[in-house]
Amino acid sequence: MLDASRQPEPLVRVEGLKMHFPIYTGLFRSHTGDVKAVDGVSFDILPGETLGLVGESGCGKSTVGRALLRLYEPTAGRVIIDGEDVAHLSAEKLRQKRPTMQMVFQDPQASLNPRMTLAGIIGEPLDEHTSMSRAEKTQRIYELMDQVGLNRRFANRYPHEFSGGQRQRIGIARALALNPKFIVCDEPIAALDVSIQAQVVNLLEDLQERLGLTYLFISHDLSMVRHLADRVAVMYLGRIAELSPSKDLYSRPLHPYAEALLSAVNEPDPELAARRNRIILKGDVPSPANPPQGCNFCTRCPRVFDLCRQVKPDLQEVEPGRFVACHLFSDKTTAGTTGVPEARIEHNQQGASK
Amino acid sequence: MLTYVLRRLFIAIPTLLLISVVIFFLVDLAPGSPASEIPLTVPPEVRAKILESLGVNAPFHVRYLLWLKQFFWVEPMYAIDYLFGTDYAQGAQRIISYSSRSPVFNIIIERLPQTLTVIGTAYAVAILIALPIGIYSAYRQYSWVDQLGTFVSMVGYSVPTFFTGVVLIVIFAVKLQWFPSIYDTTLRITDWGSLWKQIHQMILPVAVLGLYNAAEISRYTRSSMLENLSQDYVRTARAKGMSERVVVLKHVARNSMIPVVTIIALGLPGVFGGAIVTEQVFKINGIGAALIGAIHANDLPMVQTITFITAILIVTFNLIADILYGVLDPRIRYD
Amino acid sequence: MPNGAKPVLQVRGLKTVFRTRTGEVHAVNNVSFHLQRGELLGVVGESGSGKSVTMMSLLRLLPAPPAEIRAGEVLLNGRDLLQMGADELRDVRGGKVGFVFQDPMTSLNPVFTVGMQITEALRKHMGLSKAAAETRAVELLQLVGIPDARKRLKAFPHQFSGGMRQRVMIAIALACDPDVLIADEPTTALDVTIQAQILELVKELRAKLGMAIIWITHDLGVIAGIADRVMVMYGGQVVEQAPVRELFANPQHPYTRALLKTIPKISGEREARLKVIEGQPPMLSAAPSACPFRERCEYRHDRCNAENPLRRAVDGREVGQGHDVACHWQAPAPAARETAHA
Amino acid sequence: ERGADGHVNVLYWQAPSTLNAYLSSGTKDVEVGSLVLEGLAGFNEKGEVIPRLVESIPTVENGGVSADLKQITWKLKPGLLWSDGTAVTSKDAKFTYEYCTHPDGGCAQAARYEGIASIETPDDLTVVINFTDPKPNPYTAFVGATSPILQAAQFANCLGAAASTCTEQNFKPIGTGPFKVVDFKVNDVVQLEANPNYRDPAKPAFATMTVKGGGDAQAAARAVMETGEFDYAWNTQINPEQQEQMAAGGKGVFLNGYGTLVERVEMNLTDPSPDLAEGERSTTKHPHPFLTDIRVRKALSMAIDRQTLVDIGYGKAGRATCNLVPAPELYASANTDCIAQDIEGAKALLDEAGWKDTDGDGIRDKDGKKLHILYQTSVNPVRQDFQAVIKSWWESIGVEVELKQVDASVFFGGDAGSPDTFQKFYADVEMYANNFDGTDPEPYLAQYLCDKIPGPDNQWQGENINRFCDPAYDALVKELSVTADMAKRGEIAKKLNEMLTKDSYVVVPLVDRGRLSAASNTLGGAVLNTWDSELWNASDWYRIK
Amino acid sequence: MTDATQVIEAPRSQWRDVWDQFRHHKGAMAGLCVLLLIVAFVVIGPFVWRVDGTYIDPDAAKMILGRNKPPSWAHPLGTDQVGRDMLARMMLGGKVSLAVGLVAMLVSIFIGTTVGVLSGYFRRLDGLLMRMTDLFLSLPLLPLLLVLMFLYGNLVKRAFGPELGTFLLVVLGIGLTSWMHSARIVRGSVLALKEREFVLAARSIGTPARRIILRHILPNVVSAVMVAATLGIAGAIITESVLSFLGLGFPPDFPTWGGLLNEGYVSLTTYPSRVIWPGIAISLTVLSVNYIGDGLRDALDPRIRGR
Ligand SMILES: Nc1ncnc2c1ncn2[C@@H]1O[C@H](COP(=O)(O)OP(=O)(O)OP(=O)(O)O)[C@@H](O)[C@H]1O
Ligand SMILES: Nc1ncnc2c1ncn2[C@@H]1O[C@H](COP(=O)(O)OP(=O)(O)OP(=O)(O)O)[C@@H](O)[C@H]1O
Ligand SMILES: [Mg+2]
Ligand SMILES: [Mg+2]
Repeated sequence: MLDASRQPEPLVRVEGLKMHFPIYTGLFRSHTGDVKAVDGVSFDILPGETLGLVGESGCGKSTVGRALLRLYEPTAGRVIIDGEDVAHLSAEKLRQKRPTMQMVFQDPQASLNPRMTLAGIIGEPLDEHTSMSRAEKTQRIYELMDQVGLNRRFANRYPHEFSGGQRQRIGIARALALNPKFIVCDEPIAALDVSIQAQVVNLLEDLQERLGLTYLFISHDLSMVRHLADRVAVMYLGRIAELSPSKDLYSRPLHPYAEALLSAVNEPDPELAARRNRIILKGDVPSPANPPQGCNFCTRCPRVFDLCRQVKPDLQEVEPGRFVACHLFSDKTTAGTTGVPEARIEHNQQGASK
Repeated sequence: MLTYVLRRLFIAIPTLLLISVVIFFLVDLAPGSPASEIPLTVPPEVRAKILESLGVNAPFHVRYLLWLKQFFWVEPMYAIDYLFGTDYAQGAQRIISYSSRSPVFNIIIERLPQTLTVIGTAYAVAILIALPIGIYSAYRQYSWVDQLGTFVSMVGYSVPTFFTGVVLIVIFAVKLQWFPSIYDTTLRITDWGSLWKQIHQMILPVAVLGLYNAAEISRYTRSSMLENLSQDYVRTARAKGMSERVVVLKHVARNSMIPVVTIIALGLPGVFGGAIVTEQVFKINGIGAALIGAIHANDLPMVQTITFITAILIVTFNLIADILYGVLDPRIRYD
Repeated sequence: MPNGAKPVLQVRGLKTVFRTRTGEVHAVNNVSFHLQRGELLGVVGESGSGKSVTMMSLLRLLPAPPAEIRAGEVLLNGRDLLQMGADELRDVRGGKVGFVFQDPMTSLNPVFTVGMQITEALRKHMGLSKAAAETRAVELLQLVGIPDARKRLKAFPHQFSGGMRQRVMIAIALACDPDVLIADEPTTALDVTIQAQILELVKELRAKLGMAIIWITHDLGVIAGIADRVMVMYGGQVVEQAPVRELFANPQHPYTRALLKTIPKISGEREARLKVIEGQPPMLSAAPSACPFRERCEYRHDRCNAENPLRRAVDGREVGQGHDVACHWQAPAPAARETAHA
Repeated sequence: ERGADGHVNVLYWQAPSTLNAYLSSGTKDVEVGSLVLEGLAGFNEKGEVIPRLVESIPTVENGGVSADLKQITWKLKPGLLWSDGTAVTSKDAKFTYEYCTHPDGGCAQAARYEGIASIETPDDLTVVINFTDPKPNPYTAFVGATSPILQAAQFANCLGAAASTCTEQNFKPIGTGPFKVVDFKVNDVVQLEANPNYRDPAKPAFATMTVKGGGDAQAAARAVMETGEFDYAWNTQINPEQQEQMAAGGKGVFLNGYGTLVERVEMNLTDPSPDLAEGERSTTKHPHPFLTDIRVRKALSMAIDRQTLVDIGYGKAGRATCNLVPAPELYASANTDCIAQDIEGAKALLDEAGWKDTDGDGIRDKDGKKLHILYQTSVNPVRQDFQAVIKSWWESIGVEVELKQVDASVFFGGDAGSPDTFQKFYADVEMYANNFDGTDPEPYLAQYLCDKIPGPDNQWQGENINRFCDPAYDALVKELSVTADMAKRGEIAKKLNEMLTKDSYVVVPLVDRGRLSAASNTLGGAVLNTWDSELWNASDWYRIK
Repeated sequence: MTDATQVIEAPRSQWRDVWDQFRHHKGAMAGLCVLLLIVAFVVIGPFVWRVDGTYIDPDAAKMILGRNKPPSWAHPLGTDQVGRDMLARMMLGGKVSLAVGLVAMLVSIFIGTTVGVLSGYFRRLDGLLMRMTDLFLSLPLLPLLLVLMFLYGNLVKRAFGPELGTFLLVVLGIGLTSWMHSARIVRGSVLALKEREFVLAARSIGTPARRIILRHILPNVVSAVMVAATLGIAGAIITESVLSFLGLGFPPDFPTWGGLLNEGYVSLTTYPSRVIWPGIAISLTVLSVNYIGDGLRDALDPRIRGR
């Protein structure tokens, strides 16, 4: 859809976003460290685009999504949505800004108040931000229900009376109520059964087409992300490892972690599965409270070398539209010392500036 | 763990100080006066003198600070002197009861044995009864044993001890005359006969309190067991081919006992405080009786000291319960 | 595949019902299957289709009051587990049949050391001394790829990561050299990369130890990667059963076909739109008298409402041996391969 | 023979908290203390003074009391020994006086030593007490269980502020009484054994004694009368039905005797209205709106059936009385005119006083004001029953009654800051019991002097609760204080008693509350004495075999 | 709760499910029936049995004869030591005891919920409020309660009259010393709820904290609070009767079950029924309330209800 032909103004621009959760220990509960859930993340999302955000559990995907909407107070960085820096808005300004940016949550059960009716849930944003009359509100609620394919008769039912897919539709309707421009979808399908996932994904696609929405689509289901996203950011331990157009990433991942991640995905075809060459990573993800000194991935990377253990690589554009944070692709390695890996040095001459 | 304990102790100190002020303040503000115990035949001037000599009229903060010093400094000195035959205290003024003019701590120590034997035994008996019942009725949920156990423990929990106590006295002490109606604190256990006598006089109060505590503990045990019986690891244990006995008594019980043990620990300060009502009903002159007597007589130093010791015990046992929790449950690590 | 040999596990007509206050739940209906020595049988189906209940019924691990095994036989090496006395059954559990459960976080007892939880089974079934059991436990931990095994024996489950715990679970299941290993969604709770580690491990172990495995999952990708044969369950019944390649190449049941289409591909062309299975899973509140999938089926016809289809062979071999399906509708045979691939 | 009868069990359900009468807070301590500590003289059950440590009772006749009533000379028996074997001397008596009159000591019995100018000890056996003013009743100091002799040697370091730190001394005083303390547990139990140096070598008959505390009157009665666990129980004041039931138990008998304790209703002659400013409420500045009318007071008294009160509350342990001073005989007026209830008479009297029920609501009124009474007392089951019953009587004569109960520790606490003390009397009428110590009512009657009215200026510490003030009464009290002749004293006292009761109905006595104790059938020699300690003759107790 | 739409069809609420589950708990249903009977006895009883429980015959002779009577048609439960009708007194006493239980529970739940919600929701208040809760938990409650009775007794009694005053005092006293457990329970569930995604969703909509608490948090802690509430009633009734039994509750002429029991205690052997009736009444009430609490706990537990 939108490849290299860059529109000038991104709808969302994230610069150096950091989200550290403090750890207090010891006799006096002193601040002894931080969980670096998100540690310097930058990207932008163009209007009408879907950016996929993938990575292992605990790598900070949800935290990015929440910090973006200022559901967490970011430790550092700027989040410019539609021209305003959300990360530094005052409380009242932020409230007024909320309609432009909304979120769809992972667990459709947990994200709906079990004691409110469907109409109450969808109507809540209208109560908070508009001064519609009762009738207008009802009308709007019905409209929204139509939009997400919920029968109008359901308006007075409670969440537990719906199936998982329907519940997620309620969540989406709530997010749509205020005509947002930007929606963060935090694993909206992870809790759903396979046969229902497709319904929700199709709905999201339809809505994007009809309303021109912009999505940040967080998921660890790589095949879904491939289906839905225009560009994909791969996160590892609070940092972006690779940010590439979806097509490129899936055909030829650059970062070793992205490569391993993609190879680990199960191919639902025995023929292909038998032919696939899996990269099995060793060991576990380090704790974000105590990340390695150098590259975050250096403890599990199959192609690690000395520099990786000392210096954190920055995210750099190594091919047009493709950003990678890896010493294998950085300038320093060429100038660097020993152990320069043979491959792919030719890609890293772009001198990306962000 | 160590820092955790230290930190808790650190917090405990201001908490306790605050508690001591609160108690002192509340007890002190009570409108009754120690003079109410003095017979009306004593003329007003003499009363005034007596109150003066008790130090009742000193300003609040003076009395509080004095008490604080006596509690935390003088009394420990006396304790050391008593234990090691030293003389650090050098005759410093101790905390003196208004009504008996004797050191409050002597009274407490005098009364501790009764309280500990009766209430303590009741507690121990309660635990011994409660655990098997709780475990079994959870394992066979909705069986008749469970229904019965639930009913009995509900009854035990619902019927106030003063009622059960009174009923038992009427039946067993008055009508049947099987047991004495007045507890003898002078009894020394020297031989089988006196031991039997001691057991004899403890049966009724122990039964009343034991029933009450057993009811509570078995409720906790049961619900904790039920919680754990539905856990996945139980299925794992069964899938490993473990016998039901091992599954229930080893895997489940070990997990279920964690909250139960802490509940038991939290109940222990009550053993010191004595069950005021039970002591009252069975005429056991323990700490609880001393407290209620002191309240009625407006014996402020006594009330203050007993309540404060109870508060210390509560705080301590809270800490112990927390630590026990950590010791029993490897998942919990206090940093 | 050692065809024709006597299967190590043979299940016939298994029927499990839950009695709840709101009525009965017929969770497993007339399920039959078999498992050959050294074979890996994959079981797929959406949530609530009765996969777990089936497997737990085999070892009678379901809580007795609500669950009731109404009918069927479960022959393990020719002996019916459903008729067995409690003591004998305990020898089978953990001894002849190992079980790995879905959630590694809650399936281990949090207050006992990992070592104790492994040796417990060893001492019971193999009669080993404490020391011998520990030695064996160390071997097992090494086998499942836990480094520094001897030290780790003294660790508690919470000190392990999810993947490691699942390895421990596998070690426990393998402890007594079982003939059959039943793994109930052992990787669902794990991350992609960790999942890949475990799958790799199982493949290795199977090659090394040669036991029969039942692998439950709802991820077709996992099945495609490791299974020999696949059984598809829906609404408490087996709706299709076939060797893995055959199933993916030539799915017969409308549910299987739909399921395969809902999943976006990781490689190849990107579909414009995902296929959707409309509707809800069946209620299971009564013994089925009609096809459980009829409400959601695009090929539904009158007969589906009247009659619950029996499993019939597709490729001419006996039901259960080759490819069979429980559907009244006949798939237009050969073209299927294209759909599955495209 | 001493010690021949073994062990005796005594139950004091309100357990003693000290054995030193001078630091005691109540009868229980004094009485148990009397087993160990004795005065020079005591009282017998008739209220007569009897010698204990002295040869004889000094009187004006035998010259022991000087003619001007300003000196009394006591002669100790020779050869008396303390229980530790040392000799008893007149120095001990003088020391005791110093001990109790020390300004910092807080001595509870200081009133007993009031009016003493000095004490001289010309020799080891002679104690001479000089009074500042003539003292018609010189038997206060060193007489009775409330002013025993302490051993100077033992208490030498316990003077003044040190008194209360002398725990060992207070708990195990060395005395001259029939027993000595072996062990003392505060508010719990005292164990005693026969005093080896007791002056009568044949006494006491019991070798050991336990005085146990705890429980309540009912349990105490039961322990003697029904279970037989104890030989003697003090103050077994229980309701009449139970008295009967237990008496039927057959294991023991109730002993009763009457002293001077009278349960009474006191009328407030000043206005307790809460509308008045604090400091003016219940003061003589504002007379009571209607209780100043004797007809109202009398009507209230007439409506009460005292015998019924006795029947529901005290049974054998009480009797109806119209006297403030019901005993000793010498001082007791024959006044009985209030005993019969007279509802109709009461109504007529109120009518006469102008209180009529004009609006037909059953409550009398006058000048638009209702006849409304706030009736307060301390929390105590018997008193609440009395309140309820009296309320129903008063309501039947058209008086609206509001009841109020105050916790005893507040009511009797004397805290000037509390509005609920009986001295402040922020109510129209109040009920409690009071008595006097010993046999002489003079100080008791002197409480109703005009200058003893409690008020803000004396921190509400006066004893003239009713705010009664009658110059004739004051004059008569003055006369009593200088009258030595016993018969004459009796006359005056009776007159004073009547001025407060039947002449004015300011004090409305209800019940003469006797003492009720229980003694086992196997305990011999127990005689209830209301003038001294109940254990006054414990040396004579013996076991009936 | 603000509801945007008019209710068209009656929705099946959560509480229906709870009730369905509750109905199947035999003990709880039995408890509920017994409790309703007791409430009926206390509330409707006086309209049927129109004898004044405080009436004493002013005729002294008759009064003396009418005392301590065994049950008869005129006095089905007999009379007390001054001839008052015991049945009427039991009704009077029950009214007070039940009212104390109910109101004290409400006070305690109100404080507990407020403290719990505030400390669970606002991290800044958490430390302070939890320390306060710990402090209260460490205070020995019975003595504290007794002292409270002493301390503010007369003040309150003067302000509200002796009966209402004591009532308020007892109720506040019990309420103020028994809220800590519900505070902890509520805090726990608020902490969990706060992390639930629907609260996050509300925040992402821009709902202010106040309304989040009212709309999302409170309705969801109700179930936890309900159980605490039933058990609180039982606890309060017992505490009140203990106070009365120790002679520190309501004044003796103001009947409560605990007070009646204390009164009857002195004539235990002569008229045991005077102890038995109030004793049974207290025990039955507490027992039935406890059973109801048990049933509620099961009914409100989604894990059990879901099955
Ligand atoms: N409130 C918090 N306080 C402390 N640490 C937190 C907090 N929230 C998240 N974290 C930590 O931050 C890291 C990133 O968490 P996050 O939820 O963003 O991961 P995720 O990628 O969304 O994982 P998942 O796929 O499981 O949802 C984790 O290690 C987590 O433990
Ligand atoms: N204890 C129980 N009581 C009542 N019904 C039950 C119980 N356990 C399971 N069921 C029902 O049995 C059916 C089959 O459940 P089962 O757990 O076997 O599904 P599954 O295929 O394993 O699903 P998942 O993929 O979610 O694990 C479901 O409809 C479920 O609701
Ligand atoms: Mg997440
Ligand atoms: Mg399952």
